Amino acid sequence: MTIKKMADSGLMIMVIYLIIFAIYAAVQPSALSAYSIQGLFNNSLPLMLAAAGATFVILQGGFDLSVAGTISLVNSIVAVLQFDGAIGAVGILGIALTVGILVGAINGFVVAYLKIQAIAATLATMIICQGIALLILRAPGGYVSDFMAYELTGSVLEVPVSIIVAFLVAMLWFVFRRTNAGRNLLAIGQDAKASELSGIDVARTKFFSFIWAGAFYALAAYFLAAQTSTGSPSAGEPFLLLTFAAVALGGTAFGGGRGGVTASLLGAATLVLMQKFLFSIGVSSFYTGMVQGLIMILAVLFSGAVQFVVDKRNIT
Amino acid sequence: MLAAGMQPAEAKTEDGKWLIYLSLSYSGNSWQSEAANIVKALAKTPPYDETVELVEVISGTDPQSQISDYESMIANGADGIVSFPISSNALNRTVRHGCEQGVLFFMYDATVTEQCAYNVSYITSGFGENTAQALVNELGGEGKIFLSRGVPGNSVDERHTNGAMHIFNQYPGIEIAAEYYSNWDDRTTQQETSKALAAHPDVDGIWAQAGEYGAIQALLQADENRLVPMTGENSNGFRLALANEEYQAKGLSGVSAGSPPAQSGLAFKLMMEMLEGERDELPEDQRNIQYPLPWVTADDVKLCEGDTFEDGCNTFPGDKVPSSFVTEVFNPELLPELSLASALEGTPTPGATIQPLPAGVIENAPNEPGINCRNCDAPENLYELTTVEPTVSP
Amino acid sequence: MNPFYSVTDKQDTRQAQRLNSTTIAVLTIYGLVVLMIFGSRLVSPSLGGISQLMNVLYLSSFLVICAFGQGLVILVRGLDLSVASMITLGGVLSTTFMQGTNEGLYFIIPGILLISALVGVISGLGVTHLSIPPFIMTMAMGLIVYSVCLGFTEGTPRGFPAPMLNAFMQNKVLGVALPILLMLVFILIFTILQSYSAFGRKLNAVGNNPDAANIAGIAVKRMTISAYAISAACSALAGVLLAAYANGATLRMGDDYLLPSIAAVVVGGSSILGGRGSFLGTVGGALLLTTLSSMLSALGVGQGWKTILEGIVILVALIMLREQIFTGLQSMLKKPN
Amino acid sequence: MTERINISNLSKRYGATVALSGVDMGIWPGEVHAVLGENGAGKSTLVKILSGVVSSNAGSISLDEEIIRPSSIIEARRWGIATAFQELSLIPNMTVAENLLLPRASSGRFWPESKASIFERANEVLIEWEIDDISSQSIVADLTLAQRQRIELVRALSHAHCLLILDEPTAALPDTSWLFRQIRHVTSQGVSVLYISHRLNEVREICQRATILRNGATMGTVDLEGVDDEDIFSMMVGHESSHKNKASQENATNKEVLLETDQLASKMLKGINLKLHAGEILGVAGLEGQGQQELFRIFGGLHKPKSGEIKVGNKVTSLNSPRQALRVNPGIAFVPEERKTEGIFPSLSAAANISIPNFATTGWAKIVNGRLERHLAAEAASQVGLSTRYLDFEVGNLSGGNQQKVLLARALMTGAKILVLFDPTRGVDVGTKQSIYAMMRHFVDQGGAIIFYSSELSELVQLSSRCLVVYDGLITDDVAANEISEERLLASAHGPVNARKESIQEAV
Repeated sequence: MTIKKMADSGLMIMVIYLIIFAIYAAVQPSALSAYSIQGLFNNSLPLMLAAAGATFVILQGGFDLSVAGTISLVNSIVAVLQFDGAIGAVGILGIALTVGILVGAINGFVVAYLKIQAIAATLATMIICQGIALLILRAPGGYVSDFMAYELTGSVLEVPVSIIVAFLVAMLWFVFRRTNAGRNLLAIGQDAKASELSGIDVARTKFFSFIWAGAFYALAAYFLAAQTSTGSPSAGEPFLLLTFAAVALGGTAFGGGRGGVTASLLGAATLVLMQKFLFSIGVSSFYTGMVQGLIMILAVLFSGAVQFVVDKRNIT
Repeated sequence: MLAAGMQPAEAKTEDGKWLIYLSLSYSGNSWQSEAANIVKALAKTPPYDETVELVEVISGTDPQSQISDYESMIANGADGIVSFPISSNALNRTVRHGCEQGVLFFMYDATVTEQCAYNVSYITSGFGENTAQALVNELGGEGKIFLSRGVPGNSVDERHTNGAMHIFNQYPGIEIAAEYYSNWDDRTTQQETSKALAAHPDVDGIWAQAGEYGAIQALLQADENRLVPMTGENSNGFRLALANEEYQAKGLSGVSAGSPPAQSGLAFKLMMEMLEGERDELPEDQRNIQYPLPWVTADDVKLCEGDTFEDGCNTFPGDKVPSSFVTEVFNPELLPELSLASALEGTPTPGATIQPLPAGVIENAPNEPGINCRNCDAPENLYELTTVEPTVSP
Repeated sequence: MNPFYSVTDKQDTRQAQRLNSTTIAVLTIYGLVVLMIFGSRLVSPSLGGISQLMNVLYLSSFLVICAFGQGLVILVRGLDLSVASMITLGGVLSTTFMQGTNEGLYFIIPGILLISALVGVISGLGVTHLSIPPFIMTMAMGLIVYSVCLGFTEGTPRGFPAPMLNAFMQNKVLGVALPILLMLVFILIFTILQSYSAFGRKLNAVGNNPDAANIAGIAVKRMTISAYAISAACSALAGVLLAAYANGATLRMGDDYLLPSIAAVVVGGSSILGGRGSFLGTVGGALLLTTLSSMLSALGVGQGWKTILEGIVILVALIMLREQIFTGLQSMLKKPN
Repeated sequence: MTERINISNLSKRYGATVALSGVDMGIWPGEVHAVLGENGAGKSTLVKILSGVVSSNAGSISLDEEIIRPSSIIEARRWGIATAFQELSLIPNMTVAENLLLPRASSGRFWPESKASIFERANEVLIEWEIDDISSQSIVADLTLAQRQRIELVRALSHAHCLLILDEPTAALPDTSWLFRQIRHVTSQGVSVLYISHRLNEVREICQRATILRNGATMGTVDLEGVDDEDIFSMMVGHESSHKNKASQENATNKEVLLETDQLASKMLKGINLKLHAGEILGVAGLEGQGQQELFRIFGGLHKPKSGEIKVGNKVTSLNSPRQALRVNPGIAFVPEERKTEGIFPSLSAAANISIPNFATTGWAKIVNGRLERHLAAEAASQVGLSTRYLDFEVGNLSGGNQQKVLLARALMTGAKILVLFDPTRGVDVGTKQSIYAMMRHFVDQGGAIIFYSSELSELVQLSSRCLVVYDGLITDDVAANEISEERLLASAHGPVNARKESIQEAV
């Protein structure tokens, strides 16, 4: 079972990440400077958080396209709120999370209680959120306080804030996975019917998975605003496909039941690192898309091969 | 700390060349590739072919991606970065970091609000208000018009439209019948204009940003005998149409103005002169450099015989370039090194060598908050007409 | 003969549905389209007529073509995220090969469709033989194809579509634009293909229950691959037409069609999980989305509100199309008996 | 004594589909009460309503004279009602402990409970219900089907303080002694048990009374002591069931051999030699998991043998896919046991389902000719006794029995000469069974050949013209028609006589 455990706990993608990072650092020694590491993680954090959120939904067997809309919406809202200082940043965080959770609740209600296919329903909510974002912020810009722009992208005791946030999310998942809510989430991803007959409130669990997702998208949008010190009504668009690529890279199974948030965090980080890595070894930017596409296919094949080996062992 | 002074960039790559990066938002439309090709051609023109190593990087539409690419370029020891920035704010921190490392940043067309970067742009030159006034003049101050805008949620589109609305709002006779986003693209412009025409076949004029040639096609598709006055940007198709007597008879008149790809060439040459020490760097509050607004009316359209803008010509025959080709790739005064092949293929003109820029080339651009500066005030005469005079009073 | 016939005619305890929910969905969608077109007379007197209809038909023809492929892939339990890139590929290839002349047009277009169908075959192989989730496989293929287009053109698609194609996009016969006629023929042929041919039946069976289809002797993998191949070819065809329409290709020309192609399919009453759907429904979905967008443009609604309303229409359509609503409707219809 | 559970006039509609139309019954405390009925009679719906999975449209349930309306499994458990479901409701990739304790595997209020503590609590449950061969730490997917069934039962037992509902609890259990011991244990404490099973002998052993359902309504409650099986059957189907004597069949072994295997081996098979003759119904008997499933799937083209030969119509053939199996001459049509997952196309019409293998197409474009299709489908349907009025209905909406008829009609439609049927009457009602039997006999009379496996020995006895017994991947007995009896098959199915004791120990 060790291979399976490695795949599930994200150890596999961790190893991949470290290998790529090692090569990258060998080619580009300045990659190891504190500034570079901080910059790399600042750059990775929004995608990591978005992928973490999407994982909650994918684990229960669902799908959430609203990631692009929610990030655009929250990013725009953050940029029109003019609160300064640490307290202001906390206040904005509160509002951002509220909006994210609200969008998640709508998705969750429509999918879990109105029983509408997740892809279709979240496609609609994504479009609606993009529209609202355009109403709130007509063009990129807005205001992001210096506290958010500098402190949230800086370091605390020499440790970049972005690494701390990612670590906290990983810890949260570590605990959540062991709670009843976490077990039930994984259970319905494996077999929704059996879960229902086991007494799990399937609709409620699905509903909350979307709420978690919404909250994490909001967090992603919040840190995106901090990193770019600006807001944009189309900020979420690049996240749409990248988020799912990151989740896939982390080894979480589409269809649910297998994988985890930590793996997705690392998958997202790997995706961002990949861009740096390809740049450093001199791959023309024309072909980075091709490399990314191939890597996604290979990652899924690899994770599938691991599952195959595990299944084989279970049978014999 | 942030205000740390800049040391002059001296480091060249190991083989003695300047390492210059060309960073694009996304490639794929005529404008972007022409602008990139101009830089590529200049970098291959002697003596730069011996002294410059140019690397092209495409960052897509995601500011985060461009941030990451800038960081990589800085880490790789870039001497200068010529770039079309994706966001006017998001790149600031990275740009500042690069400046501190001694990297020269030259933005063309789009701008950043970080003061240490040079912005070479026409944006502040009043495209919106001047074309709007020209359209009002054509319409005699009255009529139903369409606004064919750019990309939703884009600050350049917002600046242009604000300028135009500043004028239109002064004329109660002007009614904006429809306003739609055309993504600065011929095809989308054509589709969106078609939709608007279905509701308002009696439109009197169109104010368009890039993609304007699509609007003409939509008009012809709806009614092949009726065109209306319109203003648009610099596509070759539009200029040919403006000068086309048959189209004029159907009602087409107007002005071609807007974003010139040649901005990238000026940015690159300025940067190289500063790197080579031929030109002093400017203080941080004077780094917004205005590129003059091209302005071509039907009467001004003049076909080029050769492959450059010679004798004041400004349009190419239809069999030489596609209709979506953006003219204004040349500037005989500032960029005499270029030919049509430079813009289309990125190849240098045989026999050409880099000519120094005239001394007085730098025209400072006015401050515009959110466009080229932060925490600054816009001048009171922000939307003052610079190119055209009102011929009708409100 | 069979001595047990008498035993078999036992009344089934469940009553079956006679009215197919897909049929109701399709009728509802078309009803809405008609209502909207005529309702738009209230917005502007010049709307709501034949010219408005023609305009909507013309503009939706591109979407209809790529949504057909998307619908087939969704029917076999997949999802095609490479639509945008395949449109670009079609556009780029057509301008590159044609170079503004009519020469060789008759083998260039089939050639382009063949090349893109091969790309679709690769996606299909990944999905069927390597068991890669369709979502990932087609997204990756999309990235790769786009990247190849970018590298191949070095960022600048060159050349023009053939003048004959340009003329095709502009000319009219009896007041009907040729692309509309093409679309009608396309709809006719492919409705028959999807709903009334042996091939379509097999695709339906595969989408319904792949294991059962395998046991019933259907070549499941081959069927699935052909759905991806057709989808890729459809997208490429849309790309060729778009390039002719806009007189040139750009690398992002497909971006506006990916999500609408999915939206058209689901609004048209197909299940996103596969196994249920009709092309006529998808056509209705495409018409509805185009009509709505054109009406909102005419109304002068701002981009923000326009986007919101489009999203709401999709959401409402989805809620309306739920199975429960149909069973409710059916039991209402049954009551009189 | 008052009734523990009283159900009165319970009704349930799914849209236009009526599943229950007035069920009345009562269960005494400590009683084991059977519910009998054909498939589609409403037993599953009754179970679902009682366990809170779905809610009723009308009628009432009272528990100790208090009206209850459970709206979820958890709520039902709060009333002391727990269910062991027929389709096991265990999560495959979780531990036994987690499955037993779901949905509240962790008892910690503010912090998740440690794994060790969870295993500890689960172990107590396992010990309480006399399970000592399954660790609470093992993953459910690694367990055998019988072990999983017991876990499912333990979970229900541990939650049932008032009413225990068992839906086909012995389907995967090798013997009933453990279960019946636990049932007697809980009933001795006053818990009532609602027991659903197709196996009448079990029902007679453990139950006191039975309520018979037909078409979603109660036909009556009987004391099992006082009625014989015939009476129960007739209440279930509404008329005297036709119990035909075994048709005397001429010996077919001298006819042409259509299918032959030589030392066929695979993961579970260890060298199978068999011959299937035209005009023959070849029965296959065996305990669960002796390799018969693999054998049938090899014939269907779904499984590849490791070694050995298959001859179809005297030619050595490899059956790589169902497609190929259908195409060899004479063709082989396989009907699997899993109707829902491997058989039907739920949203296609019955006619389309039947005609899938052989479209009634016209023209080069292969356009389906609707009238021709319906005609051909009707012909096939009549052979399996499927009423033609169902042909236009979506198959997903038909009852299990009719779905099975559709599948058999499809097999006929393929034109294959060899039918490979794996448990063709599993879970279908008596009437459908008779139609299927008739179809099978008719098919071989026309010169076809059938090889079929059944889990019901009586069926094998009744139908087979020859019967093979499979044990541990080998054919251990070949019984001629006149020698087939349930006793003989049962004995052989437990292996060669000297291995018999061992095998029973293994099975437990």
